Amino acid sequence: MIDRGEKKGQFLGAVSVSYGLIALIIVVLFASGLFTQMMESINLKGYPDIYAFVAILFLGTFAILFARGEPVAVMAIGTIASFFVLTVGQEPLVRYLTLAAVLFSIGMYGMVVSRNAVRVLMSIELMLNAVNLNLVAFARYIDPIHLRGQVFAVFILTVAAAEAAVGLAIVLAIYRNTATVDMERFKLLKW
Amino acid sequence: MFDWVEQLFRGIWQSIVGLYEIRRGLGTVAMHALRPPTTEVYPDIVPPLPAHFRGRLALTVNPETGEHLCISCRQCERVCPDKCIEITAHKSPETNKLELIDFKIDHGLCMFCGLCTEVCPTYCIINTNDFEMADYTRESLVYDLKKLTLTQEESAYYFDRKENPLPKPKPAKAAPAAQGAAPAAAGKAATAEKPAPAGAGQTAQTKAATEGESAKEAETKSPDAQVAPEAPPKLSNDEGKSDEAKPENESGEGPRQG
Amino acid sequence: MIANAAEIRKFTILSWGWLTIIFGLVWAVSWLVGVAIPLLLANVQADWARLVTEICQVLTPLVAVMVFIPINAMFMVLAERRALALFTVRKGPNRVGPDGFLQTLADALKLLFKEDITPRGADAFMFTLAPIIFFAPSIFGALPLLAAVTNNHNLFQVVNLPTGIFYVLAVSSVPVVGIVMGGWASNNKYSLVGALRSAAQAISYEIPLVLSIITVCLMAGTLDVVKIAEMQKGGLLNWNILGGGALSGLNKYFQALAAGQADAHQMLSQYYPDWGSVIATVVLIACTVLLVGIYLTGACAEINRIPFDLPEAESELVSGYNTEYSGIKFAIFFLAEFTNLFIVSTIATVMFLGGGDCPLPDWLNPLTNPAVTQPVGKFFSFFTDRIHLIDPSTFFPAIWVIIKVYALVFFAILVRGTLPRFRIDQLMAFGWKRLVPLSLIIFVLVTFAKGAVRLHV
Amino acid sequence: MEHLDLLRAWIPGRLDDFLFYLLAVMAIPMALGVLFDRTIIRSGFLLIGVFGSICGLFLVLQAQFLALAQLMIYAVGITLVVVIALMLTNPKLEKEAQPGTAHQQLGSFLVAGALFFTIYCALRSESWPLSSEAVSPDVQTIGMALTTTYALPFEFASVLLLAALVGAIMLAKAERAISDKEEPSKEAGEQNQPATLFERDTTVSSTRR
Repeated sequence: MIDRGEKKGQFLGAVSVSYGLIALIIVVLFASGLFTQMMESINLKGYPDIYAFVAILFLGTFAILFARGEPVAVMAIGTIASFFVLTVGQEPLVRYLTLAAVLFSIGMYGMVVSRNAVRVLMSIELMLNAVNLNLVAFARYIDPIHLRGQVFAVFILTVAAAEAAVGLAIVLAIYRNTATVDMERFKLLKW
Repeated sequence: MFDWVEQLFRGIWQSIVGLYEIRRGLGTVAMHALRPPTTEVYPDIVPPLPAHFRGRLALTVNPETGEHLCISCRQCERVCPDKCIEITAHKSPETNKLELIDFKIDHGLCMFCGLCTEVCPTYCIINTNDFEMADYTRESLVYDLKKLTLTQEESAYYFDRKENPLPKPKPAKAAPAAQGAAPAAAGKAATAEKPAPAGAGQTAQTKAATEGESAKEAETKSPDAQVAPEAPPKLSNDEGKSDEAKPENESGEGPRQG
Repeated sequence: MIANAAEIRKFTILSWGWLTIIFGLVWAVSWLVGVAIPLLLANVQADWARLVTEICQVLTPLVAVMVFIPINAMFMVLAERRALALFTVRKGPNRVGPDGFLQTLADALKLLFKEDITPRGADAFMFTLAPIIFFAPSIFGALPLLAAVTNNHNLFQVVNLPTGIFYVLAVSSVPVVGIVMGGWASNNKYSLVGALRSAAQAISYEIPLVLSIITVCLMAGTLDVVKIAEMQKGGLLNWNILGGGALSGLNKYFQALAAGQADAHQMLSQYYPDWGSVIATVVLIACTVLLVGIYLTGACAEINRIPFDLPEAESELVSGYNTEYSGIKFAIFFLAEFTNLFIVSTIATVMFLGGGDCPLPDWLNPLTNPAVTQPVGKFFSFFTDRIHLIDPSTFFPAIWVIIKVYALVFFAILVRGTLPRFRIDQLMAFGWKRLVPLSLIIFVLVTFAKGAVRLHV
Repeated sequence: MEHLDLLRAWIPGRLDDFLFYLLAVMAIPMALGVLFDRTIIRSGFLLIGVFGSICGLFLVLQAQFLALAQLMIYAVGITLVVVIALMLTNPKLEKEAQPGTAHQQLGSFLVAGALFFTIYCALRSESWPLSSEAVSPDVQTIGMALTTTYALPFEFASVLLLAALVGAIMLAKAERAISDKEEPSKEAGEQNQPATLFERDTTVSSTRR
């Protein structure tokens, strides 16, 4: 096991090094004119809200890093604020897709980070629901006659149900054998 | 090989039988709705209690003359398993007989076994049919002589109801001794002679408060409604509690006088 | 002959008195909001007046349900206590008001003023949220049924959803979340066990319940409760409980016979051309009768009523999931339980018992005879035409609905008085091994039999 | 429904906007809470909240059938999740069930942020072929699509569900047989699934506090 204090030092070092590297890369890119080309190629010039979002994202990251007391509150406020910035005045479809993207990202983050197996399952459900939201929004705004998005959402519902059932059964079986649902201990190939 | 077929049909048959039984049960319960309720509406209609119901303990007086029946033999005190009876008596120097001063029963301790009533030679201590004795303090459950002693009518009622032999009047010489022992009661000769009005007078205040309820009951209700004879002692208890200090000395000796 | 006539009479008077109060009040409130205010504002030529009118019309069903639920629950509690007293040869509550008429009002007041306790170690937020989650679905679930039982009256057309019965079923599956939440948040083992039992039970019995309802929807070909109720019009033979409309040909035949039509027999052979259709009709009748049984069983389990009240079994768990609740939160739990009973009965009425339909067919029913209806209509013309207080097309159906629903409620009370509680493993075995396969078999049978006979001709 | 025209006219997009933001602002913190709440059961209830608000969004999107299906399946399904989480909850585990190490956290956060950024850039730069038709509120459209055009996927989905059902039962039951073999005296007779659940539950809830 890693010592906590040592880990913290490692962590801060890694953060500063990575941020330095990112800053260096950005500077180099700007200098070589590549960055402006990239920006033009993905057509971001007309969207000032994205810059605001990036600012909020980084601010949020630093807030989490330095105000480690309540990272969830900071994260929630940051996410909601950036969500507002990104969606106000947009097309309804874009708003829904953005919300779905937010939920999907949250679900993915949780899936990677969580150590409790049940929580991982919950995160997967969250991601599936975000996809569902996408599909229904498409059905509403692009294909309101045939509602193909809703049909696929029905399929996703069934898949989600099956996933939940089997996943929970597996978690239950593992728990019976090892008396834990910690994902870190599931690395074993046999027990 | 075809066990499962048999099981299937047996299951179906069992289900049908079960459904029939459930229907029968429902029918039985539904038919019960046609029977009159067995509920006793207690405070409105007091249920008829048996003659040997063991309720609150009380002391009787001679229903004809009004004299107290207790001879202070202390048999009840001795036999009481809970030791809840406490008799205070002293030997009168004149008559050389035991004389009752106070008689205390702690009803909070009493378990209503009725042993004291069985040993009593004069049928003085009895179990009445009164069971509404709830009170706010433990102290008020300790009944003294005044609270315990019944009036003449009540005594007559219980003698009649429990089919106890009526007591013979005591020898005449006991009376002057009693009067001598209670000089303060000289002015109450009238009450000694006519206890019924005395009892009425005792409860007069409470009667006024309760709008003559007990009086009405006493008049109207037949012997199967036992509230009538029980109401006066209960009410007088309340009265005695409310102004305990004042009338204690005056009327407390009333029963002893008899 | 009936030795208990006095008590039964008291019970009847009490019931009808309460019912009159309940439905009179609901009628009055919905009339006030949905008709009177718009009538008053009809002459005002302003945008705000029209807006207020429309808002009123939107809010009418909600207001009606909100007024209805608490009073109805009060009545049902009282009726249950009195009826159980009848069945167990007792007297029941008879102190507050004449013959206990106001007993539950006093109880409700007491519960409202009682101290609201949150146990130590409880999750206070969830502890508070649980009764709300338990109660809210009963309001929303009642809304589409309102359109069905009032014959899609103008006032309540807003809540007529295309997915009516599916909506009701989906919404009524939510309360189990409230139960689990409350049971967990109470920080009490009994509550937790009750909540877990409730979750297991609700999930198990939801399947036969939904399957039975879906079978009816399959026969009717729609999810719309109003349409399902309308299809069953025309007497007992058209109701879903008797073959889901397979007997409506017979109904037509009887009508033709009564009218003295010559081609009546031909008509019959047109509706039932071959033996296959007759067999299918018989199969359908058997299936639907069983479906009603399955539905009532599943519903009983779903709303945690005896004999399926394991979540609050007093003898094992103190009071199950609501052990720690007191005051108004407990009152809300209580309210929701009885409202759920009412909603379940209403669903059964609409889906199986023909909604607001008179059991007599139209040609036998004097109430639909124009010779009766026209003079009555003239007599009430002021109320009907000018101020829209009474709608004759809704009035009699409403009374039939009330009779049917409360008959089912009374039946539930009778069941409560009769049957003992299940054991948890018996409950699970009964649900999964008996009811689910039975309802699946019925579903398949109905699918095949439906093709061989014309339903709701 | 005709008399609602004025309301519709008066709130053309506003009600939808308002409801969208209301539900989104409910959904996002609850989704974060699902990840970060220390009590796994509470995060389960929060997940129900997220699904509830997504159900509301479906209603705003006029997908009534899907919203109700979502409510029905998830209200029950997630309650199951919560119940199982309850049974697996262990106070010791609760404390160590923090999100992973700081490296993981930072890396995942950056990846998730980058993912979101990519998706957002993609969907902003796309020009969507929006249709102005009204959605048919009827369930029949979906039903017809499921039984005609998508009949094969529908059957596959049902087979998948069946397989999942059987698999879940087998997974949950296999352990049962072993434990019966190990300690046959403990529970003879036909105690079935719920009995085990409750046996688990009592042990867990006694250690819960």
